[in-house]
Amino acid sequence: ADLIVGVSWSNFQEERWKTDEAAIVAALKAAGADYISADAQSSPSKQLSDIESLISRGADALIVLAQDSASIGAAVNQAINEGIPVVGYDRLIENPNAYYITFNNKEVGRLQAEAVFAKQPTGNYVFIKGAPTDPNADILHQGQLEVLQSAIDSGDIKVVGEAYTESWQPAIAQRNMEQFLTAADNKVDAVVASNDGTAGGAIAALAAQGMQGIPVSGQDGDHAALNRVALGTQTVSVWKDARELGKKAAEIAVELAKGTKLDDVDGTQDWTSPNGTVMKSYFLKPVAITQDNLNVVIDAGWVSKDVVCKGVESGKVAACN
Amino acid sequence: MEIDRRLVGLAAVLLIIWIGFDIASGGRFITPRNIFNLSVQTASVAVMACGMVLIIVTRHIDLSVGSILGVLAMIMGVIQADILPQFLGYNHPMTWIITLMAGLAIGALIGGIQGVAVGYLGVPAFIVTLGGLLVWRGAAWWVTQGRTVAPLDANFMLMGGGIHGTIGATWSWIVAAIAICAIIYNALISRRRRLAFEFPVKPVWAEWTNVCLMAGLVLAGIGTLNAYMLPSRAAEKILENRGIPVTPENLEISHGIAIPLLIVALVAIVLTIVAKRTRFGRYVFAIGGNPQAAELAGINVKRMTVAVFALMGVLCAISAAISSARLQSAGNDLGTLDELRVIAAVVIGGTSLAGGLGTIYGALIGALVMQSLQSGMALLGVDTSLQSIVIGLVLVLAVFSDKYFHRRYSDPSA
Amino acid sequence: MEIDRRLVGLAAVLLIIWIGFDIASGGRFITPRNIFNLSVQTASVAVMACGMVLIIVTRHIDLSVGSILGVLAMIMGVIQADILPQFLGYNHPMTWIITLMAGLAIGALIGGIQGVAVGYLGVPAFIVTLGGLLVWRGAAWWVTQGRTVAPLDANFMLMGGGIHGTIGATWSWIVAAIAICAIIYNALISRRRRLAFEFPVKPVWAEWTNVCLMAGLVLAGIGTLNAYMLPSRAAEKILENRGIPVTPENLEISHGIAIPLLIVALVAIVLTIVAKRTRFGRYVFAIGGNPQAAELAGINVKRMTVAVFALMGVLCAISAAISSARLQSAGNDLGTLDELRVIAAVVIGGTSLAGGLGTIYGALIGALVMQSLQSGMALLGVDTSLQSIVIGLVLVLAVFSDKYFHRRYSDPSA
Amino acid sequence: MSNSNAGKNPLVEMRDIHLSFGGIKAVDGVSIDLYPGEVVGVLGHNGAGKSTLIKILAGAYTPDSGEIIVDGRAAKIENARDARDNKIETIYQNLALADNLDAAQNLFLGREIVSKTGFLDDVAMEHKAREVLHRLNPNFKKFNAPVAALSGGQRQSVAIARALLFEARILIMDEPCAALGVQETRMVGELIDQLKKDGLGILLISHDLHDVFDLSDRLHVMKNGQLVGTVRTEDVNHDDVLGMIILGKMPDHLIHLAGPGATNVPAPA
Amino acid sequence: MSNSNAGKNPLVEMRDIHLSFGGIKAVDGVSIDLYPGEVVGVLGHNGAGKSTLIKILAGAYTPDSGEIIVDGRAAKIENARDARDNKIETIYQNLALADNLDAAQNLFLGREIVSKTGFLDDVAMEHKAREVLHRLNPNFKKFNAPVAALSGGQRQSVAIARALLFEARILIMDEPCAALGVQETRMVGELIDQLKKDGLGILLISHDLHDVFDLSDRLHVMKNGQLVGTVRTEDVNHDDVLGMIILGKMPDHLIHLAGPGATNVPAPA
Ligand SMILES: Nc1ncnc2c1ncn2[C@@H]1O[C@H](COP(=O)(O)OP(=O)(O)OP(=O)(O)O)[C@@H](O)[C@H]1O
Ligand SMILES: Nc1ncnc2c1ncn2[C@@H]1O[C@H](COP(=O)(O)OP(=O)(O)OP(=O)(O)O)[C@@H](O)[C@H]1O
Ligand SMILES: O[C@@H]1[C@@H](O)[C@H](O)OC[C@H]1O
Ligand SMILES: [Mg+2]
Ligand SMILES: [Mg+2]
Repeated sequence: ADLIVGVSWSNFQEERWKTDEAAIVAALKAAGADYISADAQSSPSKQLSDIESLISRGADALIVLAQDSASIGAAVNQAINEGIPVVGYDRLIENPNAYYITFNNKEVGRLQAEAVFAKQPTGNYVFIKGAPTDPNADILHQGQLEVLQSAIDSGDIKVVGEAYTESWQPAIAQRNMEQFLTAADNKVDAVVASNDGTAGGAIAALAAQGMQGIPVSGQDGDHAALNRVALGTQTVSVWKDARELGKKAAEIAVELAKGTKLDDVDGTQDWTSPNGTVMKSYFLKPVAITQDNLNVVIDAGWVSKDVVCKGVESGKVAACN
Repeated sequence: MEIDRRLVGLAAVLLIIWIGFDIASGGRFITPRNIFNLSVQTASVAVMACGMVLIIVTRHIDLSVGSILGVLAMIMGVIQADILPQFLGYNHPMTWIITLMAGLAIGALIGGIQGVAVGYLGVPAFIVTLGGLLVWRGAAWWVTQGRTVAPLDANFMLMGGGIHGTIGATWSWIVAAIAICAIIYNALISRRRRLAFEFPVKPVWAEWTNVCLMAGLVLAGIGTLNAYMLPSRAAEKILENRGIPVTPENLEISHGIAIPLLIVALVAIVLTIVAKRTRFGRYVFAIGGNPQAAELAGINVKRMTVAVFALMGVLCAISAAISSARLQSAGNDLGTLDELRVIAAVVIGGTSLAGGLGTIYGALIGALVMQSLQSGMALLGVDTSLQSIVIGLVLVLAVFSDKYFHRRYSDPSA
Repeated sequence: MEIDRRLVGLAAVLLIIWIGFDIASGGRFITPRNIFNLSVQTASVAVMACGMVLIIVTRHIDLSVGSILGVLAMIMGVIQADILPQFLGYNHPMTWIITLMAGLAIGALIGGIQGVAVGYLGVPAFIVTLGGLLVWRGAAWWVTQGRTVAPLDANFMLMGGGIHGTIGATWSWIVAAIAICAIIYNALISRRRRLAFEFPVKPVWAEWTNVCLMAGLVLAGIGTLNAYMLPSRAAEKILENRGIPVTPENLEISHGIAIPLLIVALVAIVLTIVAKRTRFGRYVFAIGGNPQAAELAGINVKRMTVAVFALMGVLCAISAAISSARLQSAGNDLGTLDELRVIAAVVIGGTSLAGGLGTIYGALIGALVMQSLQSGMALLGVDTSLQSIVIGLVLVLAVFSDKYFHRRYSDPSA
Repeated sequence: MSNSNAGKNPLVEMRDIHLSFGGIKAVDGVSIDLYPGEVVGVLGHNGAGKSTLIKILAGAYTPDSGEIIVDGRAAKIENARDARDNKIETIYQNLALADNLDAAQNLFLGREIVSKTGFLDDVAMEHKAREVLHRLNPNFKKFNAPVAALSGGQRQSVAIARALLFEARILIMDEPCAALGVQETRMVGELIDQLKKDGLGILLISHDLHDVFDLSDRLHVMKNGQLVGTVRTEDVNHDDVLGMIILGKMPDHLIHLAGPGATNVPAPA
Repeated sequence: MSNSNAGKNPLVEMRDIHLSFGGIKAVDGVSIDLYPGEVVGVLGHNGAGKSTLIKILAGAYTPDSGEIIVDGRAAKIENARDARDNKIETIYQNLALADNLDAAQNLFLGREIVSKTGFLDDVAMEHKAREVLHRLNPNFKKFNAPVAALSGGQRQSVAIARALLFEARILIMDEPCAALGVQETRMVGELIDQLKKDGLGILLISHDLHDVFDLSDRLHVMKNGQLVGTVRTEDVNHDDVLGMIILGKMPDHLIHLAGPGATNVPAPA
């Protein structure tokens, strides 16, 4: 192929990134471009070296899932110096020369909170937040609070626990949840967990108290989580169709590599970052998956029905019939 | 089993931590519920710590336990969730046994390979297991290409100690009774042996105090666990399933001993006996004291090294079962950083990194100290980064105080 | 400086890796560009590895270097980006000096504190620095509550070896000339000393071969770096700034030696001299050989321990400067897992974890081996989990082969 | 060569043993033998290769070349276990003890007494240890302390007791009395006499000519890794032996006896 | 008490020294002294407390109580550096050497020769080391190997050379010849005589009565951590000393000389 697109991943710890990758690979193949990639294993320094090597390998455009949006600058500068266009993928890169494509993470937080709030508009809430080192963790939490803040202020909702989860590790989420339950004497009515992994940990802690079934949120559409949604132990998994994101990102990268200006990409809108940088951006809409619309993920071919419906009593969930 | 000064010091540290958290949390720490939680939270690290004692006593170290746990959890996850159901269907009573056996065997194999590299190839354990840390974590990812495996087999999950993973009040009391009998029997037998050879023995009252103290501890511990009742929602479900009428009285169902705690106790007792009463254990300590001398005394140091690492692998498999069962799923990052927790527990428990010195029960208390700190701070809602600062400091302090108080009784020049 | 068998073996390993990757990547590995990148990528770990050699030679270990790097990078980040600009404005020429000095001082302090805990309180280094690993990582977060600091001071960032952070062709050749003079001078002087005492010396031709070999290596290395040209856009900008007309010819601007590489060279040379030619170094090795004997010989082992750890802290500060400058920002997770990389580099480089044995240049090559593997596999696009498997295996193999080939010349019973 | 061993078969023979450490020939073509019921002294200057030689017999080192013959049959001794299987027991010059174990545990290391159930019988072992050590060193009382806490001589007593405890047929003692007190040394001497009567063969390395003359039947003398010669104790006096050790040559009246591999002597006629 | 030291001031006095290891009294109220130009033997059974006593003087152990007086002034000796400042030099029973360093590096450890520029002058050190070691052990040639590769006696030679190299006034030797060969032992004896003439005070621990009688002017005898008594060598014979070591009592004709802290004797009239 005459075009090579390099993708720098921050890590593959969450299940979703493999899907993102597959989508990018497929879209590039369709466009006749080659895919090369590197995985930074959660290290900003390694990500810099990775991008250097992607450039060495002759990448004509880069797609970057930044581990740390503030630390990615050096690498992006190098690429821009070499005349290689950069697409910021899923997480923000503060550089007006880079393109930004993402699901609105605040929106994700909002959807999580809304689904939980709809089921449990009052009572004691616990927040299981993401990794303290991931900027998305705070953005998600902001979105959640946008929905819940008024209820908190009015006293309808009481926050009885709130903790970051180091490296998004489910086992840590579980321990934190157990301690919140202990501290609150099980008087917890809803859990806003920031992704599906941590939701899994929280639900295991709830199950140990026979409390599985109270509202719990998540995101990513992890297979295990969708199964939990079907089983009723998790309320919502906000689904960011990684395939859409990956496909779109790959297409944009190819376009840019061919010399298209950032402004000329279809669907581009100007977006101002919290720090005031004006970015050329493209946003996709996340979807909240609950028991009622599980068919969306199944129909989309995201996951097979028997995975989602493993262990679900027949007749209980529409999508499983 | 004699109660030594060091143990008492360690127990004192633990008590201080507990009381401190209890006061700070307004009485929420020393409750049946939290003690029960602690016992379950500590289990996985505690099991591995027992094996790590032997590793460190032989002057080695194992940095790979967390990764081995990860890869074994993934393998067992796939076996029980993806492979066996094809033949046996879901939640077949044999599933958990086959899964666990496979895990134990693979664990022994992985540990054994590392042991060969250390013992026969002569590569320092630090390096072999640092390599292992990378290799097995990478391998864990490969098992499912990073996908988290769930749900697990229902019986397997009992090892995680959820609502169903406890043995209830009656059985707990039976366990207590057995333990107390063993304590008394043990004291009698060893006294009789010493008398037979006309060696000095402790006065009878001292023996009895000892026995009573230990029996008391057992009773208090199990009593506490039995005082922790199932949450009413769960109790209701159980009663419904069993077809028992739901009355307020019937609803009072005790948790009792959690299965993971039972596993820890079993592992610890077996390993203590191995360490103190068998040739294998004696050789482990001899190797730690002077590997050349051990070799010259005819001990096959290389083979012993393989055996100790293989044993560590087996214990990692047990821990992998406990922690994936507890999480009700197997993710490829399970066990991350556990090597540090395990080593810290062992060293806090008085095992010397220079080799030749260490006890299993010390490691158990060490594990409990670490977990109490973590759980306690989570209970108080302390910031994570502050948590790690506190844990780091306590680790150093605990080892320092152990060293300091112990020093008075040993060689001043050492 | 004599070239030993071990070094040759190690260099052979490196060469094999390089050639292997070069073939596999279709000639992309051994290119001026990639060699330049490697030199910069290795720098931060290499600087710390130099200090870790001394730590391990004294029979200690430092698991906290990654965390110390993290906290120092944050502190230096805040000093240069948040504090100093208030007084000096942005990019003031003093900013980087003050920042670096502060970093070095705080690094020495942190290291010194750990040294006191090890030397005076007698807590094993493994524990102290395991505690440090937690404490300083936690502390790194507290500096800005987790916020990544950027942008950094423009001069400070030169230490990271970006486009501007190199010394260009002319200066690089000057450095080469100085190095070659030093090599010749060194050979002459040590020969003269030995002749003065009528000790045996090598034949003249052997000395010259040695000198020529080393000089050749220097020339080849620096020639390669000079062959790497700035990307045209960057060169254009530079020419514009300097007011030089942009012609294809003028656009050919060499990178030359990157500043981080220069820093590594300086650190390595100074530490090699310290290790081999000063009392301090001699004592470090004596302590590693037999701490009791060293103490009885009148060496203040405790104070030496503090000094060695403080030195390690200083080197962490230098590494922190290099790696944050390279990233053009300071994040609180900078340096995560670097302790493992550093220790692996040192051990691959032939330093014995049992203490008393090790070389600085070995550690440098070790660091280069590790980084070459990582960069090479990234270049080939190998899956990360496979990458970590490969690195783990190579680590074990490298140490094994070093041990195996070296064994033939030492005590068979050891 | 007429001696009291005539007709008996040697317990052990080492033939033309070579071992170098990276270029330095520590043992260079040495052949020695040992008969049942005799004590043979091994003498030589510091660094002559005595310890290296006997470590080969003990299985601690593997020779570069040479043969070991036990009871007339070629024996493969590659580690301490092989030596033990050949009933060879060694007291090492640097006292190979596990510092963290106590005297009884060291005494029985590798050969523990176990009860019927297969568990260690520590009480029985301590009992037996007290018995043996008392015969060597009546002052010895520290049975429950790790041997790291013992004095130099006490450690040596433990090492000797360890070797005595088992039914060896060949006993190697590398400077067993170096750290022992006057009385303790005397007791070890008595023990050696006793063992000899029991039919053991004993190789005794020592620098104390008084002791060696008192205890040994024959002497192997080494210099710079080679065997100077083998003599019967009754045939020589202190000065003869000093000459062998220092000058490396056989006394004139015995020059015809120089053993195989002997140096500095004309080939026997 | 009439002796040749009359009128001179003692170089060093240890007064009523006590040290226990977790309950066991290793040194129990011992007082000894040492005059310039004399060799004093320290004798006693294994575990009597000899090494512990002299380690206190060497700064390796800190006593529980007692005084050390050097040149008439109370000295604070808390570590090896303090001992060195008091010009006390020690050869330890377990030969404190850094195994990874070579002979010259060990010899000069803690007192390296540096050039004007402040860097180590290894060539000069090796030169000097060859000189000194040659006087002790003419066979010694392994100058460029780590001392781990030396034989027991070679190591001991290095340890002795190390102590000789510096201008000590008080030399402590804990069984210096235990591992040495006949010739090497003789050379050390000659050296001791030489040092004595140079005015050094030497404390010599040894189990070899022959050597001790040859070399020492006076003897301190210890038993079970206590001092049995101090005698002039010329006043006693081997049997007297054996009696002191084994039975712990002064020879009858000298009972009035029993030193302070002496045991098993009636208080002097
Ligand atoms: N580090 C130690 N810890 C505990 N006890 C010790 C220690 N060192 C020596 N002892 C004990 O102190 C007593 C005196 O020991 P010391 O080494 O001084 O004897 P010694 O007279 O030098 O004997 P030897 O002739 O065997 O060298 C002995 O009972 C010994 O067991
Ligand atoms: N592990 C080793 N590595 C290298 N050289 C060694 C080693 N052990 C001994 N040597 C050398 O081999 C030679 C013989 O040593 P050996 O220990 O056998 O002497 P020895 O006769 O026992 O002396 P001693 O009377 O001092 O104990 C010496 O030159 C010694 O330096
Ligand atoms: O999808 C999530 C991503 O947005 C976040 O940054 O990291 C964790 C993932 O679960
Ligand atoms: Mg020897
Ligand atoms: Mg002694």
